[in-house]
Amino acid sequence: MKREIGSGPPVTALENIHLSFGGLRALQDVSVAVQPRERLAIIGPNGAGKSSLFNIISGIYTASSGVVRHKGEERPSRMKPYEVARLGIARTFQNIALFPGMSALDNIMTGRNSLMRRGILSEALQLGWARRQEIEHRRRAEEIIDFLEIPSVRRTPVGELPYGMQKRVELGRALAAEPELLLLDEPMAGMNLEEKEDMCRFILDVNEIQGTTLILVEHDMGVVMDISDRVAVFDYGRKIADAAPDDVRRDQTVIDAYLGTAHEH
Amino acid sequence: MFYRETGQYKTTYAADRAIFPIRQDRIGIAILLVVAFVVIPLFANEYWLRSVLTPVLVFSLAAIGLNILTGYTGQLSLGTAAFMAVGAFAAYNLEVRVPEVPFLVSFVVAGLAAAGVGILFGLPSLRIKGFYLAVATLAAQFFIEWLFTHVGWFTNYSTSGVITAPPMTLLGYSFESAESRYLLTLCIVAGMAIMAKNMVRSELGRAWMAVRDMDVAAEAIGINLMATKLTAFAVSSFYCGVAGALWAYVYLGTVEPQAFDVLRSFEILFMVIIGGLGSILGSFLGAAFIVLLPIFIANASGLFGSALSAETIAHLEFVIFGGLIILFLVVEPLGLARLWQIVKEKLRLWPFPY
Amino acid sequence: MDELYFFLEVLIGGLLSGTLYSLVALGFVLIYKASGIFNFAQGTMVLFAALTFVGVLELGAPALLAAVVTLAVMVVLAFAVERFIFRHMVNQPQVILFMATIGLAYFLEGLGQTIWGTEVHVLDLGIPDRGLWLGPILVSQFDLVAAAVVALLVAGLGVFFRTTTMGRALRGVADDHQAALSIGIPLHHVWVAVWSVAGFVALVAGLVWGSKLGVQFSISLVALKAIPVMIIGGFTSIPGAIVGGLIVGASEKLAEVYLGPFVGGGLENWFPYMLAMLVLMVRPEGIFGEKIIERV
Amino acid sequence: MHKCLLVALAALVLAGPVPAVAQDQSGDGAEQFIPITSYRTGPYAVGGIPFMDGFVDYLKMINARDGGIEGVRIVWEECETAYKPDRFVECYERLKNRGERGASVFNPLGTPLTYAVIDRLPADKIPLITLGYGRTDASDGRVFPYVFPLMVNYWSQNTAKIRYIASLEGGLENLDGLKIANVHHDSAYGKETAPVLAKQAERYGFEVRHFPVVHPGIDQKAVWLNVRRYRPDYVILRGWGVMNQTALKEAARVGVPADKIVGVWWSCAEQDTVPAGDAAVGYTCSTFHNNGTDFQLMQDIITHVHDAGDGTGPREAVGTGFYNRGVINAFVTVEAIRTAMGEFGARALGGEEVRWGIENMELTDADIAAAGAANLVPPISVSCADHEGGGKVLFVRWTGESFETASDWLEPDRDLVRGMIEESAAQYAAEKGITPRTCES
Repeated sequence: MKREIGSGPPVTALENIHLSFGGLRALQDVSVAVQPRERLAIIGPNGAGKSSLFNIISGIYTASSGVVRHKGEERPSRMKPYEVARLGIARTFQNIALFPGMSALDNIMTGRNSLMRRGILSEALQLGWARRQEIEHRRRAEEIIDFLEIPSVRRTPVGELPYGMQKRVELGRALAAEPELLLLDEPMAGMNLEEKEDMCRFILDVNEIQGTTLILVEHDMGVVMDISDRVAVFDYGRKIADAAPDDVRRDQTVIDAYLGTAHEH
Repeated sequence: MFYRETGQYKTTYAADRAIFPIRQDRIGIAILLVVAFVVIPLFANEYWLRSVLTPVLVFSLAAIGLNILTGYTGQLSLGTAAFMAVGAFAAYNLEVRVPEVPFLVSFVVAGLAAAGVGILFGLPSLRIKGFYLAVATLAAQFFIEWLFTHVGWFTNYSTSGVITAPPMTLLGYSFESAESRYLLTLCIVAGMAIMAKNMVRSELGRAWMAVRDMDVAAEAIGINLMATKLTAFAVSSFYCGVAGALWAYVYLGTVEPQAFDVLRSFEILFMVIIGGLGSILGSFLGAAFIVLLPIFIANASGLFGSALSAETIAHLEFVIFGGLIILFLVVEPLGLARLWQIVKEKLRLWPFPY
Repeated sequence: MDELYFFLEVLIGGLLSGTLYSLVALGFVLIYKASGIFNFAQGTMVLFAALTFVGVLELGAPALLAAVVTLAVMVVLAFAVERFIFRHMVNQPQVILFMATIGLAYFLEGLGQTIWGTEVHVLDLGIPDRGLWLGPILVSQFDLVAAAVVALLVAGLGVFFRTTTMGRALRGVADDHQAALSIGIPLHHVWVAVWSVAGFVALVAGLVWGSKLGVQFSISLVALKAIPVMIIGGFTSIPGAIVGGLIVGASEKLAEVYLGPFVGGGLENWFPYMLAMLVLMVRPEGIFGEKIIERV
Repeated sequence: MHKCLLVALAALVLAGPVPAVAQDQSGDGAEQFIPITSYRTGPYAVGGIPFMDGFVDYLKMINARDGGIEGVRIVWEECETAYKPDRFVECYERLKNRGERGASVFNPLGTPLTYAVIDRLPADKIPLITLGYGRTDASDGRVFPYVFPLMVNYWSQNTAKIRYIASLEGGLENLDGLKIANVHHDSAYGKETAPVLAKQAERYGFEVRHFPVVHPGIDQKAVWLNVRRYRPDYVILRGWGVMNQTALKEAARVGVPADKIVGVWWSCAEQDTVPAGDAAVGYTCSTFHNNGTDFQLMQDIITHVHDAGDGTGPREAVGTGFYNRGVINAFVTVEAIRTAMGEFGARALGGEEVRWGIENMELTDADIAAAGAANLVPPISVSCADHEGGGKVLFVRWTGESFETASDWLEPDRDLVRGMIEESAAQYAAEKGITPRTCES
């Protein structure tokens, strides 16, 4: 299947973002944008500001200055994370942030909460729409479970699942929201080769079949170079490069700052 | 052997979503309901109905309320009794001022009033977390107790400072006998328990649990923290409010504000923890445990009779009660509901140990 | 002018009462700091220590011996608590440990009164208990002495934490469990130690409150006063417990005296909680609590 | 481990209720059952224990000395309430069908406990004696046929207190212009006398201000600073539990003299004054009975019970405030049953019969003297409409060693109190939909 990267306004665009905590500057004058259906990778050493960038996009942090645009429209500066999520932006976390007391199925169903109606009395009585809604969304959740090949752990509390499985469930929870833009924070971290291959396959399928735009932070250079359309490189809170994988590989600043040095990632 | 789900396949999501998907559970629940609705009223004596089963049911309802807030949403509350008080006083005031209102309606109003107050004292939860949140609910606890003691309007300026529930009549039937009161309570509590079970296994419950387990992640996947927490406070307080109204109307008849003091709040918290946080069944088990245990200990110590003075027996009851709670937590920290699950697992394999 | 003196009298009286609340709050803070347990039984431990002390005293022992015996009992209690309860509950969530301390509270309440009875024991440690005029201001001598005891206790704890091996170990655990383990301190010992210290603090609190109220069940209720103290001061800070006590004491007295007449009085119970709530709206970790940093 | 826990739980569940269903039904009418509900644990056990010891010792004495009431032996069963209404309801329901004829009469011993069962009494046909506590308006026997706040209710007591203060001031006319501080427990119980104080203030021209003390009252500095600023001529102390001694100490600290403080009977025992030490000397409080052991009845208890080695509590407690109150409570209960036996015969009686006995109880000074209780209690005369029985109030002063008599038996302002009682009872009747019975026979 041939995938076409969109050319209109970017799904999300950050313009001249600054972010500081107390005296510490986490991001300085960062601009980055991602086009529909594009696969953007963000790399850089630890502390370069990659996760901060994600947190700005998902509304967990508020930028000290700068503008975030969603499909060309400027987002209100203090948009809450749940409002961002309802724009169609879903994410995973660097250290898995599943709901450990809930089953894999419930975690994934929770991912669909933003698409569901709420009515206390109807849900309490399980009549009419509330009942139909649960069943409809359950069907979608089961599709995701099948897609991620995790039906056997459906009922298991995720706290009891092995690490690789948890990563998958977390991806499932993000996919459940049917996002336009998916932020993946180190989706391959701590996985063995086989698990990484599976994860790559899932990510590419999502992108190609559903046309979901991707931004991923990843340390595994092989994976990054293989699957991304474009790579943005960060160092000390600044973007030092933003180009196609092959160009980045040859970029002298990047080599000096990151690739060339003794980073073991 | 008897408790085995093999061979039971669910072919639709609707069947899988049934409240008790396993056949043995359904049979068990059916038996339990028959016992609760038919056998007990027929055979239990007044002592059991009036002074044991009715309060256990009322406490169960309050415990469900607290469990929604603390067990499912992870917001610690030490003000449960205050929300019960709001319910009791709201129902009383409505009945006294508008006597035409059927008492069942005033129970609903009791719940709604408590829910409103619950939302008010839930507001700090948007900023305060964990044990620190206890301060907001303790503020509610002491403030509401003070309010009902000091503002005469709430007690209809009764000189004794207490409220007295008007008689309960519905379509000409007067709920006087122990059986009718027990059945009334049972219907309300069972109905609300099923509603609670429905809530916690649908969209609402998943939002609550997500907030409990990891609020940052919950918000990032589109859950409105404020709305979800306040909904939990409202629903929880609604349950407590109805429980308070039942306490005043069905169980005691006359209550003073001090009947809903902080020790009552602690008592309900104990029930929830002993029964199992995040379990509707556990709320019932916990309430039964906390109400019945002292009675059983007192009775059992009666068997050893006159060797000990009444005073010593009374104090030993505390030693045994405390010791049992500790033993319990050491052996099964997840509560009675978890213990029940383990029993079920065992039954599933029995008689083969592996 | 009289109004000003009266105000000062209320304020000073409130601050002194506050130190008495701090005394109880200290025990909570010590245990919470070292083990993350909110010890519901702290109030009962105060009662238990005071009952034991008076009981031994009434058997004819001199006060010092009674204190030593009581302290020994509290250490044994600390051992028992660690050995029979918390050793079996490692890695349990906080709320479960909290519940276990509730069980402990019932147990100790029953045990103490089974052994020592329920009657009010008068405890006279020779602390003068009359008003003392400092110029135009009336101050309670008893409260002054009690405040001095609190000051001594806090100083003593400070020395203990800074100079002794166990004290440093306790601080280590409080700061970082992993770090403490890595320098080879058995966690069991640390827990026994901290419960023993909390037992000692309970004894001091029991003596002070016991000579104020008589030794009887009701002194376990002072724990209710200690909770807002701890919340305002932060669960993990000893200076916080002191400052929290001062704030609660002063604010509740001022509120009762100056706001009480307008609303029918009796607002001492809830005012500290409302105040604590306002404090927390501004600083969710308490005045001295450690800043909670959330990472995702 | 789990197995142990399950077995323990199962054993408890199975063993626990056994005594609750096993009932003694011998049925020969030879034993009069009296249920006893006590609180020997919790914050008020300090008073509850000596009270109950006195109660039980009196019953033991009647059995030992007289072989029971009119020859019918008394049997009883004690149930621990811990001063909690729900535990009391459980005790009430557990004990109400015990004995040959069911529970004869309950003494709940606690105002909140009283409220918890008032609704159930007419259906169960069991009377309640609330001696010096409970619902004041229950004195109106037309609305509350089964409740008996015998001797003196809170309002009568409080009016007598004002009369006592007047006697110190040299007459009722001198009350005009006095300032009285009402320091009370901040609860329904504590606030109950506010209306009657207001009425009296109006009638006699004194001024009253209320100072609530929050439960449990272990620190009352602010309250007493307020009291001092008010500069009252007298202080009424309406306390309960640990609050009393703290109040006395705090009063001494801020310079309110103890002899200007007049307490209610729940602030009137050695447990309240001894811990306060010197601060309590000169403190006066009201009672409806005398203290000490200089009464034939008390001597009989010592001879027949304590000397026989059957004392429930320590011998030193005999004659103290709570102990004597327990004895008086038992005395009144027994006399009511005796009255009923005069009507229904000397056999075990049920609740309705005992209710008749209480309602028709008439103890003159001569009757009381014959019972060995001369000057221990005032005469009582209960009627259908008046469930209080027209008691009088005695004031006693703490000397540092014991309570000494400080007044005669004083009459309350009955006219004033009765009107308020009828008004309050009528409100209760309206809310509950009760039609008061008529009392003309």
